[in-house]
Amino acid sequence: MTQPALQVKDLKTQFFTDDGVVQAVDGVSFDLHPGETLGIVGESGCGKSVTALSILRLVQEPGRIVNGQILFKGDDIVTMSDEEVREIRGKDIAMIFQDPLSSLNPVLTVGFQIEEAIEAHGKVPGKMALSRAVALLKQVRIPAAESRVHDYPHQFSGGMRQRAMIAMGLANSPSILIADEPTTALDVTVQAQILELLRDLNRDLKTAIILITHNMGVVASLCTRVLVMYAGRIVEQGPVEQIFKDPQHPYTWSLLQSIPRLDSDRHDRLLSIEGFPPDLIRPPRGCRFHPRCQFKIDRCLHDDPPLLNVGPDQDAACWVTMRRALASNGERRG
Amino acid sequence: MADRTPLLRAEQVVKHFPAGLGASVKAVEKVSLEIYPGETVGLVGESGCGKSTLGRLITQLLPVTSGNIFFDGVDLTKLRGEKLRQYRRQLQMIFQDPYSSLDPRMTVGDIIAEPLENFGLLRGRAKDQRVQELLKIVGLNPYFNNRYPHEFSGGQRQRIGIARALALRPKLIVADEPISALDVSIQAQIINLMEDLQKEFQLTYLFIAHDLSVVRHISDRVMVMYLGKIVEVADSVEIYRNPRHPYTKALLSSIPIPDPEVQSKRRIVALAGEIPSPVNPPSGCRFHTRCPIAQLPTPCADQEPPLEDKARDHRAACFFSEKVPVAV
Amino acid sequence: MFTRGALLYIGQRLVLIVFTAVAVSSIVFLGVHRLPGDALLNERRPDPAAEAALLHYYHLDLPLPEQYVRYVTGLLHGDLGESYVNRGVQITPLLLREARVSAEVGAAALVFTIGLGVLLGVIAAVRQNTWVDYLATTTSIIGYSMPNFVIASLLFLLFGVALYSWTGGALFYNSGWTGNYGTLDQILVPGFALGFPYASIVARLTRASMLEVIRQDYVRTARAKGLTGRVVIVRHALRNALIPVVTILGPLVIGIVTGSVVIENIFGIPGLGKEFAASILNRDYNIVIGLFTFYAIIIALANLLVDLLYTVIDPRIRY
Amino acid sequence: MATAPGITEKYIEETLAHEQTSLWGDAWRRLRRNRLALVSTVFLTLLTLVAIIAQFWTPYSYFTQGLGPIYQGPTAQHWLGLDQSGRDILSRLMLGAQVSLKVGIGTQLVVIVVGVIIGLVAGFYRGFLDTIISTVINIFYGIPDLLVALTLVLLLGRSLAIIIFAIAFTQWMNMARLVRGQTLALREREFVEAARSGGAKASKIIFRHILPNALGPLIVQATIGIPMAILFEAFLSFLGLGVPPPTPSWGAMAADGFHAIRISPHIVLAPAIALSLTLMAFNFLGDGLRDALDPRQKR
Repeated sequence: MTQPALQVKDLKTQFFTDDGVVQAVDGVSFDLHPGETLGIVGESGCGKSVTALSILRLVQEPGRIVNGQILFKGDDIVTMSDEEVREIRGKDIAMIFQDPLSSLNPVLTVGFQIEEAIEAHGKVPGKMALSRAVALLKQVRIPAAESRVHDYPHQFSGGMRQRAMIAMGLANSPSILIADEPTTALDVTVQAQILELLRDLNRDLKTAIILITHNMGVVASLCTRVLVMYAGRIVEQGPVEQIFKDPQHPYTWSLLQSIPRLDSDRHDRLLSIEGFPPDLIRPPRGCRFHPRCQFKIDRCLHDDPPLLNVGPDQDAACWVTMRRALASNGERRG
Repeated sequence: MADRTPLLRAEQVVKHFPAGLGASVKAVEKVSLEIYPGETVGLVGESGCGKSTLGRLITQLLPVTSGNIFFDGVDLTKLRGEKLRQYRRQLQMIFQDPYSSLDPRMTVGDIIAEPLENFGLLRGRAKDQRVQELLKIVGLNPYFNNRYPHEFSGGQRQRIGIARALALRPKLIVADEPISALDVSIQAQIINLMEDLQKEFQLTYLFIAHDLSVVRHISDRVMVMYLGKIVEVADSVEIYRNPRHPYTKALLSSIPIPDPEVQSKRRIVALAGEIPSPVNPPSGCRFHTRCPIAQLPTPCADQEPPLEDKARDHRAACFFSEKVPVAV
Repeated sequence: MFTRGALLYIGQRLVLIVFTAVAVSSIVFLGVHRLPGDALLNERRPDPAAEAALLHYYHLDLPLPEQYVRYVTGLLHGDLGESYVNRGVQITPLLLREARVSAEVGAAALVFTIGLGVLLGVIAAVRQNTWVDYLATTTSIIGYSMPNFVIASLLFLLFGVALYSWTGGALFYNSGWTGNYGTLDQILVPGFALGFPYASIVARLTRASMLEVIRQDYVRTARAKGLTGRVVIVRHALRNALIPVVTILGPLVIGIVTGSVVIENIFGIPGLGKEFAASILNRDYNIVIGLFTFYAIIIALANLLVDLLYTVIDPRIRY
Repeated sequence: MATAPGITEKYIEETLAHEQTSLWGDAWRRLRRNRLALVSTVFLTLLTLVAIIAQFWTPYSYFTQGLGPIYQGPTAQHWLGLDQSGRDILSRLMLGAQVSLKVGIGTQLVVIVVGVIIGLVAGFYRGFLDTIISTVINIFYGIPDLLVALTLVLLLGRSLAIIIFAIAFTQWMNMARLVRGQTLALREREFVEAARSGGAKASKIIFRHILPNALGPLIVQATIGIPMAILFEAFLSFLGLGVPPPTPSWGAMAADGFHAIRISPHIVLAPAIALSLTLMAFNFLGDGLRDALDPRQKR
């Protein structure tokens, strides 16, 4: 096994609001290996975006990282000086965001914003920065890049803006690209284009990608490994094929059962997960999923399940696990 | 299906919005459709294709620019004022945004009771009882009727919106992206609730969404829209197995299936470019600028393909529909 | 610098300004001449013959439509007529001279307004929820709660009494205006009194706008690129934050024009504001009409300038 | 009924249990936490009391001259001293409060009535009417308001009613534009569409859905409009076109004392400070209301 490109250990990020402390990320640990595509999947408010922002220390007030380590090349990003973090941002670890329109500065040209990313990490003559910006736009397949480099973001279409964001992310050939819901604001036909682009970049440039999304389909089409988050915690993780074929956490299982699939003609009733995600100011005791879990046992109400190995390379935080739950269900029926 | 009389029939409906300097957004362009009693029709398309506008034309929340909409044989576009208001009882709408669709200054009970008051249907205790009953029907605690919307979660708010739509016992409900603003784990709750209510109250749905997998799940028939036109209409099984319009085909193949094994084997027909502006839609077939099988310039760029029968209960607007590949 | 479209736009706007000037003076002209009690003879009672002569001199014996046509014709030639009170005084050159005096004070006020306002606003936003922020925010509310004549009084007392011996009379304002161009302290003190309330408004707006912009996605993008904090604030945040500030520049100019009526009277500055108050009290209606026309042109020009400033600051706006 | 989705009711109760509040309740809670706004409310309440008392009683008659040496500074008999005619400044200040409050509140009442009606009509019915109203509003924005007010007072005469009318004439468009904007925004909201879909008539949509939701910004605007009007009246008085003497107005009092500011600053300072404090109190209150009513802007 290679040395991880990034290690996150027991990360806790909290928001100190007037109403109380929101435990947005609560003890998240994972490794990212060089060149891999890791999906972080979960619903809004589960802490996936905050995890991503925490990696580059971009969480804004009133949010704060209160615990944990983020190890990059042996250094802990959490305890670095601001200047050290700044040097990592955009150079070693780049990030792209959900809404490409609001993520680009409306009063500066696209080209200038890419050049800026290059120049932030070393003196580059203006001409060279410009030609590099054009090259990057070509790399993300923007037609007529030489002239469009002088355009403003509002002159680009939604898909092109996201391509420009990706070009900006690639400006300093980072080893890690964090993509926070990169296709959520786009139409499906454009989403397919962007996913294809990310797939090619990962293959050709060996950039490791952390893809944050709520869409199981997007994970299935791009990622090799996946973390499933619920209420600020990782509830399951493992290789994508494994998680989709044999999910062990009831949340993962139910989620997969609850989304209609394009390729199924069955008009069956969808499985629905009752209730709604908990308030992270006052999360439930024990397993945070237990109020909505149909397989819960008494232990789930008091004891917080740790991530335990449940299969090859697969971990789940559940006292029951689907294997046992479905087996005992079968017994009861039989 | 063809032998029954439709509950709602739209004929050559057009909607243009002024866009300044004499230009106009051609949001809906000569659309005709039928909705039969008891069925669920799915209306799917990408952002800006005019599907929400079409939904609002059908419920007469927006006036048509031209065309007719017959409901139970009456042309709604000819009705004004009080007469139109009376017809609103039959046609209700469920909205996309569970936050903006409930008046934040009113209690949930008042919100659900408002349609009843508008038509003077129930008063006093009977009204309160009906409100509580409606809350129960949509799976909410009936004693929450004096709470305010902001105290509820997105899924619960959407249930409140559904209860309001049910209050007048409508025949047709137009649901405009009712689940796209909800969390993934909540969406199935609302889909199931809508399906249950349909059985219970013999409702007819026009279900508008951008997610074809959801639309296919809930609908009997699916209509696909592109740039203000309906490009294909078919049974929901048929449209997946045998799409007859290249846009439908591309849409189907763009949707990632949550199964890595299946997904890795699919061949994605990636469409080039993005949806053109509805202010200046392309000539001829509006899809020709992105179409992988278009024959240019003739006929695709200079003639508009009619929406015509390609198989039984299957219409598509394409000159070369036999060339659309079959398997996904 | 300007495209053809922009030049065309400027041309159209200039034509529009001429129309505005005619419209404004017409409204005031008709308003004044429909008054009960003749404008000219309100307070004096000369003998009938002299009265008739006077009326004839000012063409007030003609029917109103004819008077109006004469007036507009004069206006289009840049002639605003003659003062009713001081016979023989031509209004156009008088106002042009006074406008230059007012412009000096107004420019000083505008510098205070924008410079001080933006500076305070940015500092407050960047140091949000610290004592710096509270001080700046409270100062600005106090600032625009103080009428400019109160500020002027305090400045008088400060430089004229409290600090007089210490400053050796510097910045102490001796009523009146010497020479054609005022000295620096003749401009600075009234400029500050005139500009400070509006500086407070600009500061508050800048602060709110900065706070909003700092939370925007593109500022997060800029930080994620590894730009330094200063570049993020100046290049990405401030420029966008100034867009709403530009919006209120038009009303600010109006405010300064209005405020100058009070300030010029207090400090005895021979500008348009002082003339306005005097002609109103003397019922010198011809000058009042002329002043309104003047103000309308100044404000319209300021608004044109603001609109052009927009295109410089925000590429999404094009004419 | 097919299985009504079986959310355990206990769970719903749990997440909804903490207090039941309306948006107004929340706003009141936020306002109470704002100390400056609270202090301002207390100050304004006292000021109102003073203005009411002044109607029936003042320490001295406000117009009697020669109560002592002119320009006399504060003494035990005359707490704020005497003015250039030997009148008691405190008594005049108390009556001046009445003028200021009458002008401030009176103007805003006119502005609210006119502005709300015009704004609602323009925003709700749009079309041709809106074009005309918007054009008129824009023209009014382009003219120097104080000068118009001055001219109106000059032309129509100096009385409290005319001053209120003149100031309202230059301020109504602020309110009209706000209400128009709110109405335009609100009528596109889905809950208004839902109300129409539910068969609500136009009057019901306007008075039950649009107006209540626009009320917050409307109140803030009115609160901010009051000090603007008071300031205007002070300007008019300062230039000698305010309420006619001997009725005292703070602006006129400051103007009268101005020529002697170096020998007896109290004549200017007393009304100047009273005016500034009052304006400040209204502005702090307006600010607090804005933060309380618009939690989106809460920082």
